This record gives sequence, structure tokens and C-alpha cells, in this order.
Amino acid sequence: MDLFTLVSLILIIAMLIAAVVAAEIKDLLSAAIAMGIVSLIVSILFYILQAPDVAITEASIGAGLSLAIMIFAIKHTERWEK
Amino acid sequence: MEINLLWGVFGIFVLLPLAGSILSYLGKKFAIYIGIIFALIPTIMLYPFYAQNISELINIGVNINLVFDTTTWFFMLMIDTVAFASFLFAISCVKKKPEGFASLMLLSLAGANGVLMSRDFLSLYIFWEMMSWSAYLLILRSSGEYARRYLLFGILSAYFIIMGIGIFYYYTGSFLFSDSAGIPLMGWFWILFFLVVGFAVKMAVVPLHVWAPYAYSSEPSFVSFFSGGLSKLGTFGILMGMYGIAGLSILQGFGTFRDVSLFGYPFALLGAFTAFIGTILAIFQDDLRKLLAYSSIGQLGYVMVGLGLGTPLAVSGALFHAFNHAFFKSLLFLGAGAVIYRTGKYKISEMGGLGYRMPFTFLFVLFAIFALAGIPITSGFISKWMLYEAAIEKKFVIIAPLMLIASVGAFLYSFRILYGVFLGQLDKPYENIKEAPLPMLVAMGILMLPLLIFSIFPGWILEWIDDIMKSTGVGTIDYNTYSYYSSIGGANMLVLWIAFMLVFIVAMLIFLMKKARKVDQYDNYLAGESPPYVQLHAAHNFYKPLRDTWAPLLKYSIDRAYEKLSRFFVEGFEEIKKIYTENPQDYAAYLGIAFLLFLFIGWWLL
Amino acid sequence: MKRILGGVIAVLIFIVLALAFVHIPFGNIDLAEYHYYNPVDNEHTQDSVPQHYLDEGKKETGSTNIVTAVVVDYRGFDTLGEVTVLFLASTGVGSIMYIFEKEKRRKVRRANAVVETASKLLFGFIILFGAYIFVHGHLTPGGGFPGGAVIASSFLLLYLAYPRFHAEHKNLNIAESLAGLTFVGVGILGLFLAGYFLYNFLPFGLPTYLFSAGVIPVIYVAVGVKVGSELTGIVDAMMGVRE
Amino acid sequence: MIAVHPVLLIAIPLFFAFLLPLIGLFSKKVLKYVVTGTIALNTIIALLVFREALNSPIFDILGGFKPPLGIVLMVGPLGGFIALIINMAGLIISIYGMEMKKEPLVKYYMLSLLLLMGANGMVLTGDLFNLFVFLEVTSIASYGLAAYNKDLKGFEGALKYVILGSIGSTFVLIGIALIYSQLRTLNMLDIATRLNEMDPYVKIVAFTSLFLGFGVEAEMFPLNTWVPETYDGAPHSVSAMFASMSAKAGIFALARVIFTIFAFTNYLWFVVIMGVLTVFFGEIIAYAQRDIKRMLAYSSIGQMGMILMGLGIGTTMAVEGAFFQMFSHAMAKALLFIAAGYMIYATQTEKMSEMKGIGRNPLIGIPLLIGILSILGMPPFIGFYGKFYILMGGFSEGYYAIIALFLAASLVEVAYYARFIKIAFEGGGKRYPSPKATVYIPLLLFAVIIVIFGVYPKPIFEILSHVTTFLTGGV
Amino acid sequence: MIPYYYLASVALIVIGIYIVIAKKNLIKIIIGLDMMDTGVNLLLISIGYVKGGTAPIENGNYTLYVDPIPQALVLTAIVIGVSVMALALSIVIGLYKNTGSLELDEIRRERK
Repeated sequence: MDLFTLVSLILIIAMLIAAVVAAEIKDLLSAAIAMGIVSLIVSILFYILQAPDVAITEASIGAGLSLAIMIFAIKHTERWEK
Repeated sequence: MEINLLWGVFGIFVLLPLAGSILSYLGKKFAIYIGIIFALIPTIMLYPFYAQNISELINIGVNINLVFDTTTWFFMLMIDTVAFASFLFAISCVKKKPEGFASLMLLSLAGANGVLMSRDFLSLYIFWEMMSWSAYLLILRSSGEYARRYLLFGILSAYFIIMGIGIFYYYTGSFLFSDSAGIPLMGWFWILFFLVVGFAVKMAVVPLHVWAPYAYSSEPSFVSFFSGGLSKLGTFGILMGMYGIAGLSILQGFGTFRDVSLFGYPFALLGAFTAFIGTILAIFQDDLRKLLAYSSIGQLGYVMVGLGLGTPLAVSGALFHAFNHAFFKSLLFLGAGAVIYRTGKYKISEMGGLGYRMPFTFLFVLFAIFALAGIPITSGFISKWMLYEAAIEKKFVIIAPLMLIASVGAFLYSFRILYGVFLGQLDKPYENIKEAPLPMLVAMGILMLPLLIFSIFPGWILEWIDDIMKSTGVGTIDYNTYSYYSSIGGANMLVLWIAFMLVFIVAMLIFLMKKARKVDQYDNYLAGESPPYVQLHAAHNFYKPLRDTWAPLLKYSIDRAYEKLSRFFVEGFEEIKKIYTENPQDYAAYLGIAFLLFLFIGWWLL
Repeated sequence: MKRILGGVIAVLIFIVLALAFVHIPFGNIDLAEYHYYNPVDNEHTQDSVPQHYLDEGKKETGSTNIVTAVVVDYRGFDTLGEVTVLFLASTGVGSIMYIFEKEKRRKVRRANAVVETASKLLFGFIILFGAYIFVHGHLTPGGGFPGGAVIASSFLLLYLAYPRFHAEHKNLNIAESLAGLTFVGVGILGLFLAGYFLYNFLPFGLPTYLFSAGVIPVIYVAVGVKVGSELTGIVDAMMGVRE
Repeated sequence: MIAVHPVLLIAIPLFFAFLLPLIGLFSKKVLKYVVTGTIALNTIIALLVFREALNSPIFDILGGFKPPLGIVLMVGPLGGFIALIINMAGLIISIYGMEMKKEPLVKYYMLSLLLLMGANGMVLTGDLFNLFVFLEVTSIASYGLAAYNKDLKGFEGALKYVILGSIGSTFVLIGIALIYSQLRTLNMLDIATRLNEMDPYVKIVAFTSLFLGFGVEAEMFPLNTWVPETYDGAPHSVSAMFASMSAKAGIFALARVIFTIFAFTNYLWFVVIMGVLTVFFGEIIAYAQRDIKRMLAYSSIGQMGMILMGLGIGTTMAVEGAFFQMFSHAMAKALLFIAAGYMIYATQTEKMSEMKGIGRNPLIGIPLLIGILSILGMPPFIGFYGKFYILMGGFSEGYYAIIALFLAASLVEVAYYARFIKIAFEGGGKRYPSPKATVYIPLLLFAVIIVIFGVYPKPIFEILSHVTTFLTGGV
Repeated sequence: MIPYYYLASVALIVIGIYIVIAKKNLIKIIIGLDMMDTGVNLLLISIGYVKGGTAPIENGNYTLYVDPIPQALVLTAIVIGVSVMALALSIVIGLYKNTGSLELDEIRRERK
């Protein structure tokens, strides 16, 4: 269990938890934020997998902009899932 | 060999009518006249092509090989003359959008000629479909619902034919009629079954006849070509299918029952049954066109019997009867058209005594009725007589009686037309109606001519039929110019005509010797009293007692059976509609299940 | 009922895909062993595509960042498609949100002073940083896409800070179209000059210098500007109604 | 000679799409002529490319690196043929598009140009990931166009298309990932030749994912659930574009996956079944429809199912029929959708029952009849040859029962089209406004093409004789 | 040795599929779609990883590099994912403006 697998496993477990939270939580805003966390962790994983270009892109577009757009959409519609 | 498109067989009989249909559509008002010219050319051109055997191959991407031989010539004579007569009739009868009428008529004529000449399944199917959808559009001109029913059955017949073609292609790998070697017996069975059923739909054989009464009640001038001409394509198809492609040896291969092939016999039975049902239903129709439609189904039942039996006598009788049917049926329809054109009424009960005002129409319809009922001196008699003899010769206990009853029925409804429309008392509103206009009379005359000629000299037409029989390998019949002979008798028209002439002269003498008193039209039946005008023309509800006896049988109508069937399907469609639930989640679930299903199939297959 | 169905399908697909991926080695693969077949000359070579990029990438394209070489030069056509996709997205969002802009204005709370002053300061630097990323696309990691995204996030910051701020649509469109035209223009130019679309016709220069790797920086600047303006356009359209 | 580069088919619409906003700033009116002009230019180039591709496939290397290092556009005779169909249909539909009045017109023209570009790209490209990118371009342009009406039906149709489209594209990406992980290359021919290096189970999963992903775009049975609502909600010219452009590109991509890349011959049996099921359900539900665009959408599913069946049967004759059917379906369906657009505009309702006598005006009646008869497969029109060849191909492979089922379904198709003709040509209808030039010119153009190639299909058959190369894994 | 990166990315994709099928709320479905995209991107990158390789920037003097092609593909795929999501969200906003609800079954009842 060298450092690489250890760190990756921790991050993967965190990511999957965030994904399940995004799936089940009733409050859309928190679901969007959970989705943001998932893409943040994914961008860190990209960094671990030696893909810096993709990590920056994923961070800025995945975590940043898509979260912003998601929150704008929630602003225009409702916040709570029935 | 490089055939010049314009003078070759394909050019004259298919391209020219096609060009005509386009031209007539462009010539808005003169469409019918252009149509007449383009319908006349193939009829005239038939003469130089008489006993010739020309084959052509045209490649328009798919190769179409056409052969012009005696069979084609014989059927084309029928169809083109009837088409020409219908066009003549249409001059005064078709007022609404003549260009549509003329162009579609020429299109179906081109299709019909194409079917007759094609010797490979692909071109047969192309021309067959062209003919059926142009007929559909012509019916559409008068009523959408009837046209829809016709199209459904037309396409059904086309798909049966395609199944037959497909199985033929599966075994032989090509579409040519000629290379039909190497097909196993079972293969032949399915090919012939599908082909014959497909063509039988066009001949309105009983279970598949439902479209005919509706289709035949559209424009009279089109219907005469449609029922007279186009239904003969069904006969041509079955003739080519059973005898041209398969040939007698294969048919016999299915085993014989009283040396008639077991494949053909059930169709003969079906034909007899059609004749019976068609005639019975025709008797009780009050609408003139429906009556003629059912009678047409009945007469075609006879042809089906002949083709089904397959003995030389039967097939030649069938062909001769088809020829007669083409002419007397279209003549009857034209006559009915003339009557409807003048009186504007369709119901027989509303007409009466028109014979006084429309003598020539009366004469033509009278002669056609004699041919239809098979009165001895007419050519109709010979063909029906040949069919009876064929049935009796082979001792068919069911077919012969059915045909006899049917011919009695034929006489019944033909008398109904004669009495209901032409004889009896002339009704008030029809006091001053004029005779049908000249082009109509000329058209009817043209159609009456061949009936008259071949009733005197049957030999000529029997000679043509004999060539066909030889080319399709069915066998030969012995005949001479005035009569034909078969194993159990024959018919000698010369003797019959002489007898008729004698009786006729005697009747004329009595009439001229003033023994006969001229009876005024209104003073019969009244035993001396003279009340004011009384309408005594009882054409209404003509065969009431007969109808009551047949009532139990009439309960079951085939039309209602089809209605129930289609309702059942439509409900089924509404059920299936529920699959598309309009909820994207179900669609996503479909996608997931589809992925798993494809994967399992892929893993299991590879 | 849908949850169970969804769960069952999800688990089954997981098993099926997991079974497939178990066959694929993770990590210990030698890139050189996948010998490719060249369909144009119809010959099986001993060379493998990724290994070729890694070995001759620097020489053939002049850019030290091999990923950028692949994104812009070797597979430049994908990036062209990619830029069209983004262009489509901003047009689509624009056309859909078009009708909502005429809706009544809603009151929006002002951001507090800290955010306003900070964004005034930071806005310049973020744009500078974004520009740095896509200008050095061929030297350091990052390139047109992340650079553009950073610029868009700088505009996002302004949206958050100043409620009445509205990026001018016309300018965005012009920037977007000009950048797109340069990209396609460079491609067509390559076609005219050397017969291949998107051919790298400028000189490569020295590997680690700024003005090197021929056409790549030009394209990446165009992509950066385009992505920046398009994402800002999307954000602006999504913001929709503002005082 | 410059004109022969297939890449221009993609670069030119893109160039003008980017140019449109700038032109839009100056004058709105000139836009629609610019769009039609671009597509006309594109069609001419497509013609030249197609003529060139007839004798030998064109490899248009992009960026100067030979495949599989760089991306390459592989244009075989059939790819050229489909590209020509797409551009021709696009040109004629764009004439109808001029009538579009709904707001942000600039964006409408941009989206339709890029839809054309995406469809061209999907047909021409020879690289798997590039095919995915162009699939995305086509899909996203279609999402934007489907929702263009901005009414409830439009949004709902677009939503369904988005959900299914993105699931489909995710599966395509999974397929690409699997193939890449084993072969480390993305060029289609390269993959095709080195397919046996892949692990068999992985090969099947990759094939299924790609098959599913492109199946959504090619309207295969369980995946075409989005088609009715999307075609119904989209504006008329857009649904005409969908039916003739994106559907054709989708099914050609599917044909590429089946024949060029994987060539799983014994899997074809299953493709035939899916094809027949598509036809069966498409036609049956079309019968149960009340409004015209829904009916046309389901009938278009049925036709695409027939093409799929032809491809699945796999003999040269059947595949030739399938490609012929693509051509005839594109022309006839575009004609019908434009006619439907005019009818809905004239009668202000989508319900067929209230469209009495719409066909009586010959300008609409005759092209409508020609279109319907061609779809029903009547001889003198192009619809006949495709259907006949597919059937004969099916027979030569012995698929009797399947052909019987197919014939039953197309009998249902005849029933509902005859029902529509009955209503359209019934007398006594109201006086309808006569169609404008932008409506009857495209109708007449499509009708003329249908008749000319129907009566004399020899040139088309010469093109399709190259099917054999396509079958044996050629381009 | 189980390839946990592949399993993680497939798990993400599968959770995405579950959300799309099971959840009724439109925004949740779009989150599911986005999750599927992120999952596939992670899958592509982890396919390209070479143990002990460094990032494919050739300014240092390393020899063993990670495979650059999947990174090029993922760069495109991420931006495609975002644009699809942006378009989907605007369609959802449009639907919300017309029907006033985000739940699928309510939208369908609305339309009947």
C-alpha cells in the first residue's frame, strides 16, 4: 500500500460519498455543492494521475463554472426538491 | 440488340401512354381529347403486332425485360379497346377536372400494358403497383373512404405477390420467369399460393372481394375500364403464374383429383363459390352500380373456376369468358353510366320505362344482358357452355351445380335491370329526357361489335386462345370457324343462329300481319277503368319473396366481419401506443435495459 | 418503483462494466508495444501512436507541452469541433434565455463592501493570470480551455460583486466571432499554403521560448479568447434578469 | 485542385457560422441569403468531392500528420453519397427556413448551419473520437433547435432529447475508452485491422456501448423514444432537417460501427430484429396518432427501422437497398414535413381531422401525393427501389417471418397515409391561403428529384455498386 | 490487484444513471448527467496513467511519460459536458417558466 494508492483510495471514497450525497439530498443547493465537491476531488485525482492540464480545466470549469451555472439555474427555479 | 425506344414494344405500349398522361395533364380543357388519341394509338398498333414474338431488355438501373407474344396480344386487345371506349364515353360524362381523369387513366393503361408485357417479376411488380395506385387516385376523385379500402386490398395483393417473388428469388436468385429450374415442390407450392392469392384479390374472389362494390361505384367511365379491363390483369397473372411459370407438369406434381391438379382444385371451388355468392348478392341490390359490381364478381368467379380446373377446355372457356366479360361488363357499366348521366338517379326503383326515350342505350344494354346471362345465340353462351362442359366432363359434383345456380341467378338480376330501368311505365319526370349523347353511343357500339362478331364466328377468337394455350403448354381444343367440339358435346353457333333467324322471322310476320294490337302504355292492368295517372311501375323491392327465403344466409355479411377485424386491430394499436409513456425516466430505463439486453445477446452470440 | 428499477439497472451496468475493466491493466502498461497500422500507406509499423507523440512531439510541433501539441496540432480538428460545441452552447442558451430577458426586473440585494473592493482589485489580476495560462499553453500545463475559464470566472466575480453589472452582448459576440474566424482562418490558410487543413506553417523557433511552436500559440490564444467570451456569455444569459 | 478537399465541407459552414453574428450586426435581412448561399456552395463542393470519391476513396489528412497520428477524413463513395444527400436536403430546407419568423433569427441560422456541419462531419470523418465530437455538435445543435419554439412542447421534446442524447454519448465515450485502452489508437481502419488484439469480452462491451450510443441518434427501437416529442415540438423546418440530416448521419455512423470497425457478421441477425421491431412499433403507433407531425415522426421511425433492417441483413443487395432508402427517405420525409408545416400554418391546428381539403390546391396536393406515394414504396418513385431491394435481400437470406412482419407493418403504414390523403383531398373544406414561394419551391424541388431518380435510377445504382467495398471493411 | 480507479469512475457513471432513472426532479437529473460525464472523464484519464510516468511536459529530463492522448480527449469532453449541462439547464428553466414546476410527473399532468 504505497502512498499513491493510499491517497487515491481516501479521495475516491470521499468522492463516492459526495456523489451519493448529491444523489439523495433533498436540498438542491446542497446537491449542487456536493456535485462541486465531486468535481473538485476528481480534479485532484487528475493531478495525482499526472494530468496537470486536465486538472486545471476540471477545477476551473467543472468545480467553478458549472457549479455557478447550476446555482443560477436554482436561483431561477425552486430550491427544494419535492 | 439496341432497340429504338420510340418504336419498340416498350415505347408504343408504355412510354406513349405515359407521355400522354403528362400531356393530357398539361392540356387542361382538352385533356379527354388528348387522352383519346393516346388511347387509340396502342389499340391501332395492335394490328401490325398480331402474331409476333418480340422481346426487349431495357436497363433503367434495374433491367426490365418485356416480351410481346400472343397472350399479351390477346389481353391487350381487351384492355386497350375497353380503355378507348371509356375515353370516348368520358367526353360528355367527365366534367369535373378532366385533366386529372385523363392523365390517371393513361397512367393505369400504361401500367396495365406493362404488366401484360413483363416477363420478369421486378417489372411485373413495378407496373402492377403503378396500375393499382393510379386506379386508387381515380377512385379518390369520387370518394376517399372507398379509395382507402381499395388501396388497402390493392397493397395487400401487392404484398402477397412480393412474398411469392421473394421465395422465387430465394430459390433461383433471379427474377426472370424463364429460369425457374431447381425449385423444390414445397417451394413451388408457396410461390404459387402467394402469387395466385395476390392476383385473386384483383379478381375479387370471395373472401377478398369486399373492396369491389365500393370501388366500382365511382365514375362510370372509369369503372367500365376498371372492372372490364384491369380485373383481367388478375386473370393474366394467374394464367402466367400457374401455367406460364410453373407449367402443367409441376401443377400435376401436387397430385391429381379426377386428373385436375390438387393445387388448382381448391381455387376452382373458391371460384364457383364466388360465382354463387356474387350472383346471390347481386340479385338483392337496389343501387344499379352495386348490382353490376356484384355481378362482375360473380362472372369473374366463373373465370376463376376455369383457371382452377386447368383442363384445356376449362382454361380456354375461362379465357373466352374473360374476353366476353371485359366487353359486356364495360358495356353494361357504360349503359348504366348513360342512364345515370341522363336521369341523375342511381337506384333502379327510381327509374322505369326509359327504353322508350333511350332506345339505342336500351338495345346495347339488352345485347350485353343476353351475353351476360349466356342466352344461346350470344358469345357469352359459348364461354359459359365451355365452362359447364369442363366441369361436367370431369364429374365435379359441387362446382357444376353451383355454376348452374349462379347462371340462373345471373338471369334473375339481368331481368331486374331490364325491367326496372328500361321496361315498364315511363315516370313523369322522365317524360322528356333525350337519348344518350353521340360519343356515348359510339363507345357502346364499339364494345358491342366484338360480342356480336364472336357470337357468330367463335372460331377466330378460339384460334387466338388456342395459340395462348399452346404457348403456356396447357393443351389444345378442337374448333372450327363456327363451333367448338369437346368430349361431351360442343356448340355450333351456325345452327343456333339459323334457328334464331327462323323464329325471329315468324315473330316479325305475326307482328306485321296486324294480328297484334298496339297497346298504349297506360291502359294495361286497369281492366277498363280510367283513373287519373297512376304510377304502376313496381320496380321497388323487386325480389322480396326470394330475399326472405335467403334471409338466414344473408345475415352473415363478409363486410361486417372485416369491420370487426379492423376494430380489433385499432384497439390493439391504442394499447401498443402506451409504450411511449412520454416520461424521460422510463426512456432512460429503456436505454439501460437495452444496453444490458444487447450485451447479453452479443456475449451469447459471439 | 422507479427507485428499485433504477437501482437494479445501475448495479447490473456496474457489474458488466467492472467485468470489462478488470481485463484492462492499470498503470503498468508500456506505451511502445501498441504497434499501429497506417491505413493510407497500408503498412503495419512497429511504432506506437502515444510513444511517437512523446518522442517526436517536440520536434514535429515545437511545443514542449505534448498535451497541447496533441490538442492543437495532431488532433486540432477535435479542438475545432470542441470550439463549435461551445459556440453552439452559448448560441443555444442565448436563444432559449432570449425571451426571459424581457421579464420584469427583480430586486437584488447589494453585495457587501468587502466583496466589492476585493473584486475591484482582483478582477485585473485574474484576467492577467488567465491570459498567462493560455499564452503559455505550449510551454506550461493549461491552455486555451482553462485560460478561458479563468477569464470567465473573473467576469463571474464581477457579476457577484456588482448587481447592476451586465457584460455587453455585442462586444462578447464580436470577440467570440473574431476568435473563431482566426481559428478557422488559420486552418484554411494551412490548407492553401501546404495542402493540409490546420497545417503548422509558422516556424517552430527554440523549444522553451515564448514565440515557438509555430501556429499553436496563435490558435490557443484564439481558443482562450473564444472560451472566455463564450462562458461569460453563458453566465450572462443564465444570470438573466438583473436590475 | 483545391475544391476537392472534403474538409471544406466542414470548414465553410463553420467559417460562415462564425461570420453570421458580425453580418447580423449590420443588416438582418441579408442573413437568410448568406445561409442559403453557404449551403449551396457546400452542395457544389459535396458534388465535386462525391465525383472524386467515386473511383477511389479520398483520404484528407488534417494537420499534415498521416493517420493514425493525425485525424483523417475518409470519404468513400457511400460517405460521399450521404454527404451529398445531407447537403442537398439542407439546401432545399434552407429555402423553407427563410420563412422562419420567430425571434433571435441570427441564432437560428447559426444553429442550422452548424447542424449541417455536424452531420457532414459525422459522415466524413475517419476517426472514432472525431466522430464522437461531431455527434456532440449535431446533438447540441439539435437540442438548441428543438427548443427553438420556446413553448411547452418544444422544451419538453428538447428535454427528452437532451437526457437520452447525453446518456447515449456517455456510452459512446465508454466504448471509445475501452477500445483505446486496448489498441491505443483512434483511427477507424487502424482499429478495424487490429481488432483481434482486443480481449473478446472487452470487444463485445465496446461494440455494445458504441452500438447503443449511435443507436440513440439512428432512432433504433428501444432508443428512439425521444423522436416523437422532439419532432413534434421543433419548428417545421427543423423537424424536416432532423428527419433528413441528423437521422441519416446517425444511421451512417451506426453502419460504420457495424461494418467498418467491428464487422461482427453473426451479430447482424440481431440488428435485423431490432430493425423490424423499430418498423413494427413505429408504424403501429403512427396509426394511433391524431396530429400530423407526431404521425410523420413515428412514420420516420418506421422508415429508419427499415434502413436498419436493410443494413442488418448484410447482403450486398440489402445494404444497397438500405442506402437507396436513406436517399429516398431524406427527400420524401423532408417534403412531408415542409408540407405539414404549411398545413399547420394554413389551418392553425395540428389535428389532422380539421385539415379537410388542404390538398385540393395542386401546388401542395401534387408534391404531397408524390411524397406519400414514394414513402409507401410505389414504383415510379425512388421509395420503391430501396424497399424492394431490402425485401429481396431479406428473402435471399431466408428471413421469411421477419419480412412478413415487416409487410404487415407497412400495410398499417398504407392505412394511415390513405386516411390522411382521404382528409386532405376531401371536398368542402374552407378556403386556405395559398402557399408562399418559400414553401412550394422546396416542395416542387423535392418532388422533381423523387420523380426523376424514380423513373431513371441508373446513376444511383452505379454509385451503390460500390457497396461491396463498404461491406468488406472498406471506407 | 483490482484497478480501483476504473471501479471508482464506473461507480460515478452508475450513480449518474441511477439518478437519471430514479429521481423526478429535473435539476437532479441534470446533476446525474454531469456526474456521468465526470465519471467517464476520470475513466479516460486513468486509462492513460503509466506507473512512475510524469506529466507529458518535456522541459525536465525525464524519460517515462504518461499517455498524452486521453488528456487531449478529456479536455474536449469536459467542455462538451459543460456546454450540454448549460443547454439542459436553460431548457429546464424554460420548462419551469411554462409549467411552474420542476417535477416530471407534475409537468406531464400539466400538459394533459
